Amino acid sequence: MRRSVLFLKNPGGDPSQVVVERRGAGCRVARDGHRDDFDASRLPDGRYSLLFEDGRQVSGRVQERPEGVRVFRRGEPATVSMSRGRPSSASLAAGAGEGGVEEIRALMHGRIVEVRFAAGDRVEPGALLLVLEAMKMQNEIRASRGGVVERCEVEQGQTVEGGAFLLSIRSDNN
Amino acid sequence: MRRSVLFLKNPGGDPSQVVVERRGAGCRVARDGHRDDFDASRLPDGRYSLLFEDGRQVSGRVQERPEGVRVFRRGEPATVSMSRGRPSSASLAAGAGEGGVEEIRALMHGRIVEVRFAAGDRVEPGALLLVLEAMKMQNEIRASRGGVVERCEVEQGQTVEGGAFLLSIRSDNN
Amino acid sequence: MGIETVAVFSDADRKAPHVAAADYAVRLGPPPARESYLSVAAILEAARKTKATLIHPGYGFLAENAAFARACSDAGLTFVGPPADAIEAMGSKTGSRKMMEAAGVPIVPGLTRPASTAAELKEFGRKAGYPILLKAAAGGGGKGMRRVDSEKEIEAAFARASSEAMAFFNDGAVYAEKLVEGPRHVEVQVIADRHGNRLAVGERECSLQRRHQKVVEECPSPVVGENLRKRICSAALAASAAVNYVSCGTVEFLLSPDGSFYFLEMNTRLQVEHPVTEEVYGVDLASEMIAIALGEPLSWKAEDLRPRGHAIECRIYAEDPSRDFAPSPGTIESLRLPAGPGVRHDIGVEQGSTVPIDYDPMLGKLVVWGPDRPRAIRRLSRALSEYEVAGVETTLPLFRRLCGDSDFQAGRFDVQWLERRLASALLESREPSDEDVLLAAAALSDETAPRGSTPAEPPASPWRRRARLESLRGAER
Amino acid sequence: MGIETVAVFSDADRKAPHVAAADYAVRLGPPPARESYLSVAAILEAARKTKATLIHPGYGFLAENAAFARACSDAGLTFVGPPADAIEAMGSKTGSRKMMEAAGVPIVPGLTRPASTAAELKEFGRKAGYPILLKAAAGGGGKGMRRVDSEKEIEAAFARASSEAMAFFNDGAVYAEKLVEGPRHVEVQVIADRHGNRLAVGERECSLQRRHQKVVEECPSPVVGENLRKRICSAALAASAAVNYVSCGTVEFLLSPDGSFYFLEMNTRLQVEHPVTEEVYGVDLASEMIAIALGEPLSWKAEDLRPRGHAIECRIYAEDPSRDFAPSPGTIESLRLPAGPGVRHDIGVEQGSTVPIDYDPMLGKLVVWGPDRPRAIRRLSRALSEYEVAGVETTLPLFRRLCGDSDFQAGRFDVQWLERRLASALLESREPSDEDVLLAAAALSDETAPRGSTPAEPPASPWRRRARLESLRGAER
Repeated sequence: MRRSVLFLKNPGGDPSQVVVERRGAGCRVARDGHRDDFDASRLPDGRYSLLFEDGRQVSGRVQERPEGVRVFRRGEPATVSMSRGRPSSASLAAGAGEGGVEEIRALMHGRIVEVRFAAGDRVEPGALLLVLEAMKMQNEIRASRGGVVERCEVEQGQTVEGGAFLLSIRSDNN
Repeated sequence: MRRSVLFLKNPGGDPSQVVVERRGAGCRVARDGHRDDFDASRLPDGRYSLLFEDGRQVSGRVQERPEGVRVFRRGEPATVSMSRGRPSSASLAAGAGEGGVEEIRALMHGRIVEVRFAAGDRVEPGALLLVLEAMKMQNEIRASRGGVVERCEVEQGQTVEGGAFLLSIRSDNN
Repeated sequence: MGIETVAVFSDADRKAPHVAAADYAVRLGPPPARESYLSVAAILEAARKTKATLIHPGYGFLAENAAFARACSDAGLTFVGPPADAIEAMGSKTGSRKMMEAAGVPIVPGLTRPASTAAELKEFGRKAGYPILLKAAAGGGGKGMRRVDSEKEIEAAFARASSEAMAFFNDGAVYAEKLVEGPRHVEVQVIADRHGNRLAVGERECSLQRRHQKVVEECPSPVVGENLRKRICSAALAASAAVNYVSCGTVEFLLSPDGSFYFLEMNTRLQVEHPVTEEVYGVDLASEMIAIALGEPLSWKAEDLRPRGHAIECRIYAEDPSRDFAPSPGTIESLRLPAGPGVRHDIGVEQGSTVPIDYDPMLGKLVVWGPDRPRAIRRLSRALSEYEVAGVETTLPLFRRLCGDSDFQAGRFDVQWLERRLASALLESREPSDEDVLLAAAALSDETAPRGSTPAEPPASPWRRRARLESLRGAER
Repeated sequence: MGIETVAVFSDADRKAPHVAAADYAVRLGPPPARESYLSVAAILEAARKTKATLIHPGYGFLAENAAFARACSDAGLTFVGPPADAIEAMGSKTGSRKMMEAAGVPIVPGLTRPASTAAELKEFGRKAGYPILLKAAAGGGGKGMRRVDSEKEIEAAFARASSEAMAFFNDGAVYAEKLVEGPRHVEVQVIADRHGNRLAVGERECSLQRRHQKVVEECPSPVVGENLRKRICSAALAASAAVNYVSCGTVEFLLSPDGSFYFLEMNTRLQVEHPVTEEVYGVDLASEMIAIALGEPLSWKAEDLRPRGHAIECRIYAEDPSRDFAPSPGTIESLRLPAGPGVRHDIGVEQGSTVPIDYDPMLGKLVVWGPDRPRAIRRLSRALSEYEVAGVETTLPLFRRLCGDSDFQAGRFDVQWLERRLASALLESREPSDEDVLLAAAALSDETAPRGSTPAEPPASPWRRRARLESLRGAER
């Protein structure tokens, strides 16, 4: 299983978290206290088809854009204010240290199952940096801002303690 | 300008060389003593459009397949027996040394402008290995067979003498 | 029509276009049709789950299954098709022949009940004259059919036809009929509602067949004039009335070169080739069929049905015509469809689609319309020159050759013509020209292009491939 | 038609579909139309180089330019269009009005020659009654038009209309006419050959306009009955006969709510909206136009022209309806076209195409046909729900809203109706629903997918980008 956390911007409030747990095509989305379970399949043409337990089927194309996530259903676009990283307007970017350097630390004891970047690599905002497996869950750790990886002190397969330093990113424009 | 050498299989004879010189969209193809000049543009859908000096226009899709190059014109496929490397049936693979190891050497004095692989990398047959610039021409050097890069003794920007060892490939199935 | 739709699918089709286009979708089972699309129980359960009220059986699978039609009614569902009794009556070759004879519809001289011994067949052969044709009584689609040219072939032919019939239909009964030489396959579209209205919507020419499967269909037939059209349409109406047929259906006839025609069978469903009739008559048969099922009267009167121009349909299969039509499963790497006036597509795949090996390899249908047959053929030829499918082999080259064939252009063919032409040089594949070599040279020397073919998506990384496999396993839970 | 084709192109269009579809292609010049598509010398040189014999001017640019038609004849080329004299006669608003009046074609009461002073306009206003409309005598496409509601506005309006006319057409002449209130735009398709045969192929309803540009066109008009059709078609034939018109052409009329109609202008070319006529009448106007140019007689007689059903065309532009139709250039990242019965596409882009900023941002046309207007609208609605363009904004949402609009459904509109509707809430964009949030969540959490949007090709590597720039420079040599 793999868990991702997404953020949904609320007009005039803190962004709400959208937690997605995936097991293959199986998808569980939790937000604002309610939960949806469905099968999500990526179609050959790049659209997604969601199939709910009552048989309801919804298909559409999803595009990430600077202004938000564009969702086309029956050809018609709508914009969902969703982002992979916590929206910067909330200025709560977890782990942000001084001097425009973001330090990423392990949230709990676990095993690093994937490392996507090395020191010197550029990362885009929202990029998947690491996957930390803990209690049989794969937790994605993403960049909240774009920048360059300054240090990376873990490698795949390594076990880390909660709070351990994993990597740091020097942000752009700082 | 960039020059590539392709090979056209002849039934019951040595393959003939097809030399392509490109300068942007400008294309000169020489083979069997005659020469064609045209503008070759890649279309948004992946097809190619050739435009000859007399205004003739030919468009088609090209796919590399194990059995040869498939060319679709007006939707109808035909197979051209063309390959990037000298066909192995000719068993003349330039620079093939003993023990299934292919040694690639510089054909003339020049400067290495691009190195695509490092020792340990896998290469596919026909893969572009290096680009050697000599007399203002970029010469592509390709693998004639698939295998693993054993040694690579040049780097980008380096000047080499004619005959200098560049890299070696240990072939598959030997 | 403002109706919400429920798609059913097997595991092979979770990502198929019909699923993504539906408001509801229900998994039936694993890919084999027996465990999914032929499972009456699974389909009725899907209807129950989604509170469906209408069931449309499509073209294949259970479309001509009387038991399924009955099971639908029993479950309180409206079956979009004819009454189960009509399906049943037309489902038996010998039974339907008897009914047609009684209704005055001409039939090919033949046995009125299945033969159980070779001796009965010999007697028939002597009376009707050779050649004769042996057929599985429960059959269809050409399976279990066998030509017999003289009495000395009877014994062996009967044994083989009977065992084939047993293998395909679990019923070894065989009957025999006179073989009409050089015939065409001409069929009449019929629509009938629950209020006693019954119309014939002209004929279709379906003589271009390979292994008894239609390949190209036209409307109208190039050899049917006003007078013959009237006669054959009345025969079709009589045939459908004899079984109290309601819904869309097709009465198939064998048309002899002398202008006489004989009832072959009635297809109790909407057929693959219905678009050519729609184009020429301006009717929407699929909607009409649903309206009829909902109890509405026909939306057309006989005098409003005025044919215009000529339509041709090509069935595009993922088969390699240069290798005896071997199936060519794979991924559609690129798909370019022609557009413009008089060009219509009914297509079930798109770029990136996988053509599965489990079902019928038909990719889609190309239908063209023109003011007359020569102009329809010209338009077809133009459309085919713009139709490009890469990734799998298709039957498109066959249609391109046909457009240039003088017999086809003149409408001179019978049901065996295509097979005879295929045995000759019709399908030699295109020789590469100088221009092909230059295109290949331009593409292979183009370092700005992605390598090799142009797939719909960038090739999967090993990591992605693993995740994809995982997600496939997930779908199989 | 078996004719080899030569495409001409500007540097912006080397990779455009019309080039790749042609047998020959010749570069005209750099992107600005003045240096390419409007350069008569470059076009004639292209014809000379490729030994072309026919020149088809298309819809825009030089299609209605008498000097170009004349230059073609002088160069020994056959111009696929009307005689230069007919283009010229219809090119002048005031000149054509005089000719129409003489031919008995009803015209809107107005000045028969341009006004040179405001006083002349005041006199006309007093006679005909307000509101009146000021128009550039040399104009078209709504440029330089100005409504005047009372005499006190005349001075200022005349000054502005005259200076606009000068700016757009290099000719400050202005004429005035009575403003018909609540009118529809109805036009008649005319075809005429060199042998004196002349036919009217029914009317088109083109009242749905924005800024005097047609947005949706229909055939037939929902308000034109048999009797009115006869009258307006005879007027159109008289109009075309008055200028000895040969080729395809369109006579535009203003139709008043009281059933009276007035000649507006004649378009001396094939129009963008010609497919709706083709669908309903079963004619191929583009081929007919070429046959006429080749000296052939019309392939139709009046009694063979029988309209059937109803067709609607939507012009799909790369414009953002939610931002006052601002142009939306960019790359077509994905394109899904609806298929099936009665759906036709005339489209000039494909997935991966770049929508340039240099020319008209029309991506293509969607044309649907149905047995009657309500069913055509239902089909249009279905087709629009399957039509997906990602990468640029389009006018598709406008058409989707229209299908659900009760005035549109009832055919209740005039030429100003769409502008009035646009000023209200017609174009509020779709609010994201729960389902959109779940689709977004599913896509953003899918690690098996390529990141972000799905472009037609994998994103270019810096190395490839360099080579591509190089190749672009190459094309500019």
